[in-house]
Amino acid sequence: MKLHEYQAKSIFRKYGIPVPDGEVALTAERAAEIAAGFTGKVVIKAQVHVGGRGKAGGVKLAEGKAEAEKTAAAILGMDLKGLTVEKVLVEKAIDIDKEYYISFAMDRAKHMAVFISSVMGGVDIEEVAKKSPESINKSYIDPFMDLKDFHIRPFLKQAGLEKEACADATKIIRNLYKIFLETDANLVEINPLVITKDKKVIAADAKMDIDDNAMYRQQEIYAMLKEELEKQPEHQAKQKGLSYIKMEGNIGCIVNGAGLSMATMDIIKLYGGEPANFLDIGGSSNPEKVKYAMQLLMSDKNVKVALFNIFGGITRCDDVARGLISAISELKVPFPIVVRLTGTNSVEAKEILKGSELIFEETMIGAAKKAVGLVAR
Amino acid sequence: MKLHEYQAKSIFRKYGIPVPDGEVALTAERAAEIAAGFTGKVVIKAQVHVGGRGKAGGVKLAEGKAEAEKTAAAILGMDLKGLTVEKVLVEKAIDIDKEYYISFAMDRAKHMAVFISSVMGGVDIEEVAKKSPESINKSYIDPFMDLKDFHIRPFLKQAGLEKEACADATKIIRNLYKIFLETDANLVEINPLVITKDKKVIAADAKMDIDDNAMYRQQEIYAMLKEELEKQPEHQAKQKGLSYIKMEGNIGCIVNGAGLSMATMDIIKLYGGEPANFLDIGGSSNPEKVKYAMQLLMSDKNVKVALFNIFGGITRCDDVARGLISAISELKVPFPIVVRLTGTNSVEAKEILKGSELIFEETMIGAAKKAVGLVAR
Amino acid sequence: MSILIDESTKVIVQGITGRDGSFHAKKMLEYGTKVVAGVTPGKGGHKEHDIPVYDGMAEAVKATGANTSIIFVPPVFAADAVYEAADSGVALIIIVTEGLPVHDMLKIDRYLRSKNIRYIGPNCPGLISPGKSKVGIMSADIHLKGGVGVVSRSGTLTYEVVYNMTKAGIGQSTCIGIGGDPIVGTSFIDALTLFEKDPETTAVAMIGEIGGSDEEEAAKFIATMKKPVVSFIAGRTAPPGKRMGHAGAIISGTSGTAEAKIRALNDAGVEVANTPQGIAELLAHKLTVGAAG
Amino acid sequence: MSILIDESTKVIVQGITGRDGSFHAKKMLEYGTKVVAGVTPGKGGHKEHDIPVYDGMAEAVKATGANTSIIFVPPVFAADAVYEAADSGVALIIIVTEGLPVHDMLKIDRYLRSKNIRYIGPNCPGLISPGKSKVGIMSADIHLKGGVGVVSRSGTLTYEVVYNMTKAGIGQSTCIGIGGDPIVGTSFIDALTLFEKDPETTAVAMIGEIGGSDEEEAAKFIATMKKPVVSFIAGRTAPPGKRMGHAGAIISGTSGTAEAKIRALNDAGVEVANTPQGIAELLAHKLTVGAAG
Repeated sequence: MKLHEYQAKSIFRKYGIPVPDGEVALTAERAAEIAAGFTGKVVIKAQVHVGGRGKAGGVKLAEGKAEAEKTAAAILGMDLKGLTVEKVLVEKAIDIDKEYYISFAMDRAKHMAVFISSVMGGVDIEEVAKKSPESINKSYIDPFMDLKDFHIRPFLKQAGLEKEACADATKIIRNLYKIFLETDANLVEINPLVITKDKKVIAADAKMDIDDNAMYRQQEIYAMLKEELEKQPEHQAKQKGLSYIKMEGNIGCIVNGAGLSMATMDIIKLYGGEPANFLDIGGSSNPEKVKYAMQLLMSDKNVKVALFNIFGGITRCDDVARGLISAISELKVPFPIVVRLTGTNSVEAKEILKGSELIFEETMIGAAKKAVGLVAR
Repeated sequence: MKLHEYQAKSIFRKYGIPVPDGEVALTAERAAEIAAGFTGKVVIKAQVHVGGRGKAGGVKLAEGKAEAEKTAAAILGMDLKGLTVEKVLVEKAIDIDKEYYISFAMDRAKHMAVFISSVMGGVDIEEVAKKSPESINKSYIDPFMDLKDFHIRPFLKQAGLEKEACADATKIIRNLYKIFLETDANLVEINPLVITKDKKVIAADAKMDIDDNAMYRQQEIYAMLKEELEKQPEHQAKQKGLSYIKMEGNIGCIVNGAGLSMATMDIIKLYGGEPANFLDIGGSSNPEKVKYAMQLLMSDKNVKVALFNIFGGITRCDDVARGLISAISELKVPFPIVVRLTGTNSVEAKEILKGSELIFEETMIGAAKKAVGLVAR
Repeated sequence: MSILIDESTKVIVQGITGRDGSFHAKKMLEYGTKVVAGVTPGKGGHKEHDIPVYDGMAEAVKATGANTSIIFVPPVFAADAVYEAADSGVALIIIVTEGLPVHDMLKIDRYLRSKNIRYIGPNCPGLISPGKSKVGIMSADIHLKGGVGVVSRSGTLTYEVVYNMTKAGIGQSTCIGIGGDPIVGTSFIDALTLFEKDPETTAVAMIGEIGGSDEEEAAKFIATMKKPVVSFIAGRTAPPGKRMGHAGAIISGTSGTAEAKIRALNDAGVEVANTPQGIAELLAHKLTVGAAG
Repeated sequence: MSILIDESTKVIVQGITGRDGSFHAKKMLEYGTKVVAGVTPGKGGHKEHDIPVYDGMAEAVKATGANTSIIFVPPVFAADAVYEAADSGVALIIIVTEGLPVHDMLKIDRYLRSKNIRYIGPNCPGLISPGKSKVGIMSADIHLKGGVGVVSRSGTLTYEVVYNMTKAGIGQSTCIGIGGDPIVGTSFIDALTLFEKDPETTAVAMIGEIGGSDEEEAAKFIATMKKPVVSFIAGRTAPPGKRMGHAGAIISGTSGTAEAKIRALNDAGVEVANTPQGIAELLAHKLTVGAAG
């Protein structure tokens, strides 16, 4: 789960990593007040989970209360790559001398954490990796060893930092690693790590991504994210044990298993349709889950047809059938439902569903073709 | 380095391990005052580094101020297996229901720490190991894993502790492990771990042995031990980079290297003599060290002859010779000195020593025989 | 033959008194798997479906000579259960548990590798060698004993594939679900290496999905294999930056896409089916050609 | 042949700009050892006795292809130096440093073993294969190229033994000082195993001392060896409970005595000399008998 810059910076502060003075604002008025508290220029930064905010116009300088208000008003409500800006971070501007990149990330292939650094900061690291790979240093951290000075040294040397800046940067890197471990992060990133003209080392930006699986022991971070998460249908679904991701198509999918869900979407596309969502109702489906899944589809105005694809194993097809019967009897489902049930208790399931208006298909391909056909009409 | 029971218990308290109320006393008067602060009986325990203090008469019960003073007076100054009692621990007596044994120790052969427990507490664990090995449980702790519940469970089960005592004991064991790690201990032991009649779990005794090599990062513990250590010639020698252990014989040894020092002692014994000490002057010997080594031998009234056995390698024989010349010219050495120098710069060394009253020998065996012969006269 | 498990496999179920542990212990037993013990701390001495329950793994292994453990313990306690299994002497650990934090997995992975213990999962359905042994949660009846090794990152999608294979008369030597997490104990290459060596296995079906680069790495290995491999990759329509159910099924930036994986496989000469059903068709063709040639 | 080091060994000296590191780098170089680099953080780019100095091990190994490291770093920094060496790709690490805490050594030992890296020490003089390479602090001139492997827990005592051997015309294949600490990387058994396999080695001298049970374990192994082994054990007069110079040389309770070790060796058919000189005599006898038989 991603944290906003202002949230990540609040954690940085707690761990002693210097960040610019600043506060988050939900309104232009509040942004102006915060700006008024600083002398000199302020930076107003859109708080949305997209890369390249600056280029997209989500980061602006302003001076004085009036200009800050005007600028904040322009950014708030802005659409950045499909996301609406609801919050801005207002920070005292800093005098940048040099910019670096540092992060701790997970290397899936190596099964290790990695300290990534670059002397080219303030720009997209994937771009840097393509254009100036020699500027990037990677130190892999064996899980049985933890961070050592020799992991950090190559960066300090390449950056050519002076003695005091070296000590400050080392402290920041060690604390960043501590955050990485203690918050169960998949990624903690400072880009850019700034050396100011008065030789201070400051985290000018902050990015954090926390392992979903660790949320049970990251209650403080979860509390930070809760309000925003609870507005998202993906998160609501997760709370009920379902995995849901909204897409742009019109064929709603209800499937058991993540791989089968993806494959179902793929086949819809293969036969000329567009999936409206990814939806995995999980292993042990009870009728309530099936009903909730149907409600999710109904809340998406684009959906024109539903495709049930259930491979019974641990999930019993008759359980799913009962959920389906209860859903269509209680909810007024406004679109046709194509059903494919195979495996454990599929005969019983078909018995239960007999007489309903559901459209049965024997195979995934058959079901996908039927659903695509129904939408095309 | 071994801690006294009262010192170990002060650490236990800091880590939340319950110990009986009590205080250390250097005089019988102070012991009486401490005893007066408790209702009921007190235990007065000699604070010396020997096993089996109880059997040897170093642990006694007393009731009331007068009896406590009398008992403490009897124990203070007592000779326990060659050591004089200088301190006693005065503790409120506890009502013992059951006694267990727990410790964390180093297993040299397995290269792992081990949690050792026994349902037979309050007696010598080596005896228990011989007589009732089935009562002892050992759980080896992989250095990459740390202490887990499954290491502790077999003890809790064998001890048959009730639920609350189980939780208390688990907490004590976890804290004991924390002490083991954080104090760089070779051994932390509670024998007995007591369940009192009112179901409390208490460390009735406490033993700790700290790794000498870790003293540089165990400053708090070193501060505890400092006063006592500084009285010991072994410790004074160590501060000067020498390894010294006093023995009961009369042939003083000065050797470079621990193995060679032991071998020199062994050969003295082999040829009928008795070594007065182990003394390793280390690798890079400077004249000051040699002089100090000679002073150490002179401070031992038993020494009748000195045996120098130097195998030059990194240690240059001429350096040792210069030290020796300066020692015999500045100190009035009251006993003959047998010298055996071999290896790097031994020719130069002999040149330097020419004309002195030193007795030269070419081989270890020759030198040992000569020294033994000189004492026998 | 088969890989990793067969008639001689002796299994301990960790978390046998939990709902899932108990249910699947019974199912495995019914299939004929030698489930010799269960472990739940504090429940030692009890029985579950006539299987003796022990308080700890060391004790259970000592009493039964088990060589394999399957873990159904909730994520909060799962890491400790794995460590306990690792120190008990078993050679194979199957972690069914979903939801283990990645930072825990880094350490677990390193620990098990340092002791040369094979593990499968986490977040996996386990494995089955049809007709011999099942150490997992898949329903047994869709499987058919035969010569195709199946290795997959997902559960029900694999059932779909196997179901179609069995309907077409194509049996399986061993089917392994390696799990959908970013860090797993047994990779595609690990499974392929074992299948390549197994005399009973004549071809392999590899079912991949978006996220990571395990399929790309596998493609390089397949190019060196003698046995034919066919594949299906799920997630061609998955959007970037979203976890598709599995913690490991995520396109990060431009890496981990289905296109890249299919391209890598095609470059290695591997035919990739367009649908799960397609796997059975490709296999039928390969096996006919193989038999003819 | 010889064991562990020979003419092809390429050595990095960690802590080369320190007093001991610099001194012994020079001595090793003079002996003919291929000292290809030194490492001292912050001193990269300098030269020490014409040996290039690097800031880190990874860099030094990459630049020189070194396969061995010898560590002269003070105890406070030694653990990190070992970890850095371990991750740099060298296959052999010699830890000369004395005074590493045991808790650090537990982790270091486990780490190096998990990566299959051989290490010797800590608190050891290193090793020498006479006429080929010296990676250690022993004075070279007492050695003679030959067929006896020497393995020992101590420094100068070994020089005494080797000196007497050389005087008697008995040369050495390799002499290893395994170190006097309670936890060491290479045990007597490890060294004996290597000597048993080495075609150049015809007999072995094992020099033990009080503390631990390494000699007793070795005795069991020697009983299975084809090559003759002779021994000397120091510390017959050592009192219990006192550390005799070496951190590992301590009799704890009744375990670790010289008597027990000598008994175990005698039981395994090993002759134990009464004096260090005695080793040369025993060897002379063995080698004559061996040549005759």
